[in-house]
Amino acid sequence: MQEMMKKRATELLADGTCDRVLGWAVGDFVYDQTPALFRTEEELQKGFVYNGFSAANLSKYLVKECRAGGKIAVFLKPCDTYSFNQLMAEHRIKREMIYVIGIACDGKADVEKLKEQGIDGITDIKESGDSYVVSTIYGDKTVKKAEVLAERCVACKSRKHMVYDELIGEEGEVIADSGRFDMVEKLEAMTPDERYLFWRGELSRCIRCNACRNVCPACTCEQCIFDNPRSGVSQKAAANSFEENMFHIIRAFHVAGRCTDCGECSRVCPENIPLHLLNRKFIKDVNTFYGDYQAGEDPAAKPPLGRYEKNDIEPGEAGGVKA
Amino acid sequence: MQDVKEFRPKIVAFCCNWCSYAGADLAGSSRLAYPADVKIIRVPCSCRVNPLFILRAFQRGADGVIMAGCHPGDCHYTSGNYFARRRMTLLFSMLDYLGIERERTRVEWISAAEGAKFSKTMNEFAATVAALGENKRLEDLRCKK
Amino acid sequence: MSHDKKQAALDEILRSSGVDVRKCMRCGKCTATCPAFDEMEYHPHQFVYMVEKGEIEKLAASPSIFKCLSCFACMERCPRQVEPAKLIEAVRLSVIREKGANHLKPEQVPALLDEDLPQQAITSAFRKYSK
Amino acid sequence: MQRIGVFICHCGTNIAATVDVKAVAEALGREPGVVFSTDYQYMCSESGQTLMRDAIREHKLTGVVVCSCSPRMHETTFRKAAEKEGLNPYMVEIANIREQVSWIHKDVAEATEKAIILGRAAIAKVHLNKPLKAGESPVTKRALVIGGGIAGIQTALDIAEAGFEVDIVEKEPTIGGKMAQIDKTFPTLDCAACILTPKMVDVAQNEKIKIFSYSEVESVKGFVGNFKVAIRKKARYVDEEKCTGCGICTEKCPQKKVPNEFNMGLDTRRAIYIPFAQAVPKVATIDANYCTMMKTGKCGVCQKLCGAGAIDYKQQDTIVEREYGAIVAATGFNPMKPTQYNELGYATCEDVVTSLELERLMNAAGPTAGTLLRPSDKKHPHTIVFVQCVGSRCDAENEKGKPYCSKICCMYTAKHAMLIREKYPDTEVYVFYIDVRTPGKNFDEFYRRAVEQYGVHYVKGQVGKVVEENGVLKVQASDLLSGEQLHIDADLVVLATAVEPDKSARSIATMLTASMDTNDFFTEAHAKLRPVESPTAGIFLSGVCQGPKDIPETVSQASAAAAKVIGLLAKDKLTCNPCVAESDEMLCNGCSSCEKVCPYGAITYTDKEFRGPNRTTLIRRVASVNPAVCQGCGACTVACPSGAMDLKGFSNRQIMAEVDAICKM
Amino acid sequence: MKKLSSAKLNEFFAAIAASRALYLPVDNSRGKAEYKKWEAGVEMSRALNTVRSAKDFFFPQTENLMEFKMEGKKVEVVDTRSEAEDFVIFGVRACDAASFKILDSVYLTDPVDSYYKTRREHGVVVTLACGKPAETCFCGVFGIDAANPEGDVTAWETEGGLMLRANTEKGEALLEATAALLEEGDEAAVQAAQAKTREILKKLPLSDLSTEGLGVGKTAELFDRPEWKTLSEACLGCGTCTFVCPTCQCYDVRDFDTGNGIKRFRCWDSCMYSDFTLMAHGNSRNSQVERFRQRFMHKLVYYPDRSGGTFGCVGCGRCLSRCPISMNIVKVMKTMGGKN
Repeated sequence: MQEMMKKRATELLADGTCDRVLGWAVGDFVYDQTPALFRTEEELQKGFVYNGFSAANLSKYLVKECRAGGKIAVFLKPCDTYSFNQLMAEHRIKREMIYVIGIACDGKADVEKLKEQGIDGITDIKESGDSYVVSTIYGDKTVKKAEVLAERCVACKSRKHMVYDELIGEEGEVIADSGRFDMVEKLEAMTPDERYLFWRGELSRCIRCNACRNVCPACTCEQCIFDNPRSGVSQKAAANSFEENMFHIIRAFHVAGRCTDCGECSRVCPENIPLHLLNRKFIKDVNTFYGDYQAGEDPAAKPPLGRYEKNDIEPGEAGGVKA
Repeated sequence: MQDVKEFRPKIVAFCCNWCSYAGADLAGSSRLAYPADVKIIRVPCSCRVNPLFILRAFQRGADGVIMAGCHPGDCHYTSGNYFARRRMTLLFSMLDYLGIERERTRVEWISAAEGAKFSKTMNEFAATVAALGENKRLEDLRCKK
Repeated sequence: MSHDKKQAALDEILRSSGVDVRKCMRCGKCTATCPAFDEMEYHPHQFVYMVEKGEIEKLAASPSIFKCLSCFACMERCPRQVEPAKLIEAVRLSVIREKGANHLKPEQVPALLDEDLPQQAITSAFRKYSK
Repeated sequence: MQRIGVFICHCGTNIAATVDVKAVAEALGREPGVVFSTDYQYMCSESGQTLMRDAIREHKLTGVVVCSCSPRMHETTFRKAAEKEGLNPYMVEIANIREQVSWIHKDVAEATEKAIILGRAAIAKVHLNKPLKAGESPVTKRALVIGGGIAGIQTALDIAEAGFEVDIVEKEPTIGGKMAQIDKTFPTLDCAACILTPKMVDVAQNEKIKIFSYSEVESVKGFVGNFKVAIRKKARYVDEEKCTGCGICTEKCPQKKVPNEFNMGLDTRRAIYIPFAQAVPKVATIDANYCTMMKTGKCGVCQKLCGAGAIDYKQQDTIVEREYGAIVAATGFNPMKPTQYNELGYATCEDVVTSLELERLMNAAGPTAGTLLRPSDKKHPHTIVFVQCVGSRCDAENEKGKPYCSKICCMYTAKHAMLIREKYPDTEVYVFYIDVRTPGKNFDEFYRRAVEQYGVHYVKGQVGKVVEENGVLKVQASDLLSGEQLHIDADLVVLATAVEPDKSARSIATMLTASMDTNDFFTEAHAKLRPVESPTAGIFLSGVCQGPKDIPETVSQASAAAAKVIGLLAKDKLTCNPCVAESDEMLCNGCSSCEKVCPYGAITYTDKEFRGPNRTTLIRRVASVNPAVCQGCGACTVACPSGAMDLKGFSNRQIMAEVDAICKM
Repeated sequence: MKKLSSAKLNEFFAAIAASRALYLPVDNSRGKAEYKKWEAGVEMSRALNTVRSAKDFFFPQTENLMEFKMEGKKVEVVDTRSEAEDFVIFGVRACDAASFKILDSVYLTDPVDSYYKTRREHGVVVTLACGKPAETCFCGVFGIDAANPEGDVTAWETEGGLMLRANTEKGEALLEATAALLEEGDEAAVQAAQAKTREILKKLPLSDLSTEGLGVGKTAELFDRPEWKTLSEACLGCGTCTFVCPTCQCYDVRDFDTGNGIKRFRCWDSCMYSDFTLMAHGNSRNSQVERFRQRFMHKLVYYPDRSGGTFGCVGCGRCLSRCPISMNIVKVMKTMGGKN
């Protein structure tokens, strides 16, 4: 796969389809890959990597890249193509400047899950069938890929690309029974007090580093209201529980109907707060109240908060656990 | 026996200018009382109510927030309350999801002719919020004296 | 019949038919269109009105319910989606579900057949008798 | 820091009896920024206003808070008073301590405390108020009327009468619309043509009115006072300027077999035609679908015959761009074609006709020259059955019909029945009805005459089945009052079919960003108080496009719409509500969220160049709000995630300041 | 050298907690270690290190500085400082312990930060030598010995139990106070443990990381290097690296309007933020390249310039594992330093 991608990237650079390729660059321990632009074949040969740890959703970088001009080729996993479409729908990127190479994905590994298995001192990771062989300073270990699959990939909603100019690997299907709302349902089934304690436990760890916001492909505001002193609600630190709640409620609300459920927020949270559960709640609510809708599926679709039905559910009827 | 001070909730009511604020005026001119704990903020339309305002009210010490607008279909701006309805549906659902008492928030459609409904709604809501007690789950201690 | 029983019978008919009798605007198109009009004591629009008034007992006692051919013309043509045929079917079922309350026994049917009887009527006749 | 003056009104005892006004004045006087605070018996009185104006002058006030009755009562009064003293009117805020305090609370301490809090909230808001100036936009002093039926004609004439230019765009070759097809009008039974055609001539002769016949609206841009409309003039292959309307071509054209739409297809016309004798403009039109010359290139009879040399087979559609200050939708209606009702036999029996077809069969200019003959064998019908409510008043779930009452059918059926009985007394006429609805001046009297004087048989019930047997229409129907099923042998069956908005209305509404209901009738700005205006500023409604109505109602509404248009065009400039949305381009993402919730289409996007970091420039898509179109609802402000969109006069900061003041511990 | 048998660990904690607050790493609901106040039943985490560093104890993320109370037009200034309480932090690793010296050099030199100083004076730091360092560890590069951490008391985990050595007066007082639970310890056990750790340290993938080409006097050489652009290209501009970093020390002072007055507080700031050191004229670092460069130049050049060569990084590796896009100081050092 990696080699095929490298080859195509090299060709696209050579035939002038693009002047740079957005992909992932090797790090020190296989899992620590950095999104990077490759401008020459040499750079590709030296640094390009794609494997089970190439997790970052590259679509958001296109906002910046479109402003830089030229033509960009980008590798997008199925879930990333939803984000791409959403950015298109919101006029944040220019389709004609971008060459999308869809790449098949069977889920990414979460290095934290590796570590939870007691694996430390990692020096190398190799794929071997359905397993990873992990070299550590304490010896080699083999783990099943399925055991270290990132949470977001366990509940993957789609292996089908919503958009691409060309595809590498086999196209998958939209997964209707992904089970991605299971945890939301579990929370809904709790009593309000239990839910309150759950979320306090999670959100109280927030250090307001903004990683969730800054990685989010839906959060592309020129300036976030929380950074804008003139908004009257700017915050630099979650000074107390209210501000923790405020930031995350408003962020979820601002991406409601726009979140593509790519899971980056939870992936990058240094405190491992399951932030995607907030966004998924809204996705689930929208599905329940206003009919199935997944942002990024169809860039021409009208977003749920930008339309209405005369007989929409009333807030009083919907506020509870069950409609 | 010690005299325990009765809990009086703070309630913010966002009322649209065309229907509900007029409904409140009618309640007033009809002398239909509701608790003084309810304080009204006039907005042009229910669709002007930003979730930020609602959270802000809780932060600053409100114990309940109610939004009142024209009945669906009667919006002065034709569609504002429809959008407001979706927004509040989602916001309230999220508050509930975070374990914040859902009874602290409410939306009611009150026309300019429904002074009685305005008064009844505010009486009911004030009673509900009073029964819930002080807002603790969305409080900001810095704003308390 | 006591008030409660009357109400229960009505509720049962409304539930099993799924018909909203209040939608009727009394245009009479169902009756105008009914091919079995001449055979009937009560006619489709009266069915609707009687059910609305809760006169299930009176309806159930009428032979009219077995005169309906179940041709569904009234349902097809009703501008208000009231579907009188469903009401008739519901009342009929409520009658024949009573043990031994069949209007006819299956063996009596052949004797009643005649050449002019439309095929549809024969088929629907069998729908009216319990298994 | 503002210099704020606070004025507490006693409202006689209305406020002062329950609120300790002195205590309120004193407490609010201590608030930051308040430099003057007083109470007065009647603030709205001349002397109360003088008190306020004196204080503004003496204390150099920059903001005013009046604690009094509802702002809906006297906000304008106090703002005007402040303006007279040179203070921007939008620097005045009202705290409603009458309707919201004194009138609903009994306890003085409690009421006083609440009054103070509401006063504080108003002060907090005034601190953030900015002087607002109503914007102005010029008004193009010309109106467009879409549709040339009686509604459009009346609207155009009234506007022209007031001295403004009007254009009428009519998609057919002539104006006149449905009324031109009607024989007589109820309840007076005067001839429709006799009252309509003079108006059509007026239109043609009026120098202020320009008719674009055989034309359609292609696109609409702009906003109230400043619309830019592209009109497509369809090629009629006849030069309008040259054609004299002599009609020789329409008599000599060899293609005779074209269904005549003016006569509802009951007879035929030529491929080149003038719809009817009194057509305006009286200009021939070639129907390219039937013209032999156009289809085969061989013929050219009309060209040879035309003395004026008006025939031009090569004519193309042309687009005309025109500017308007106001647009009136008068797109009208069509009677529904009842082909979906198999049981009524319209599709299968020639002698089952719609009411409008009957109009043509009774019209002197119609296919039978005014003698009522049934279509199949051209014989006099002796038994006629009328069926009411065909396709009207259906359940919302019913796919065949419309949920509304078409309103005019009861009356025109009574008219038909009466006219037939008058002219052909040997005819039996049955009318099957569900209800007879006659609310209108002299309407019920008219209907009663049909029954009492003319002996029309009104039967409460519906027709279930119409079958043709040997030239006889076998009608099976219910008579609900007698409980009988009737079997009538009829010669003619007339269906009073539902009216439905013209098919073109939907696309026109989209172009106008005017809203429509589920039945494709235009929505009015307010069902009671603004019935002839669309919620979209500058768009007005005339006639059946807004809902079913008869001729007198249509004409009234047409004149009302004209009055609204005249009111708009009479202004040189439009003052806009200054409390409109405003986009901060530095914060705008150009994501279009705001545009999607704007009911007025007031938001547009442009690519603009901005300074980027380190001397770079970048082009960003940003929203801008047209203040002339924005009505200030604020929907966009909440849709905007970046907070770029804010509402003047009700800004995020202002509302939050009020929240803060109210909730303050 | 004192020894605490494993069995008595909880008694030891209880003894400390009896007189003051004791904080130690505890696993949270996600299985990650964070400092929590000890109370009966709380188990110490086995994790190598906490997600957030121990700097929070002396330099918390938010801290009230003063208050302005307003009543009508009257304003009153209130000093909100209260006497800090004594506390002990247990289980601090060598890297974090080294970070305190860096923070001290900023906050305890003139002008002394009284808020920081008070907390520092009231805290006792018990460090714990590392037994199983991770691949992201590189403290050794900066001369920090994970097998022999600094602190008021140093502890080693050995088979027999915990070996404890007081390094300061505060440390001695702590061991004094808990003397009843302690016995004399054996240097040899400590040395064995240290040897084992050092053996692992040598094998770590980043053990050969070098500071060559970095440090004192390199500003001119490094400032305009083109690699800054490529290195920072993927940076999201979030504050994760700064907030988990034990040596990042920047803060912003903000006012919070409570409705009745103003609470003036300070909170961590991040040089990665676009509004960092925002001034009236705008921002001094307009693009992410400049902000990114600032962070690493500060750690690797500017700070050493001002502190006699000490680097502003302690090699804890938190930014390596936490950066959303896996860009970090090691990648910067490898690109900018070394052979270049």
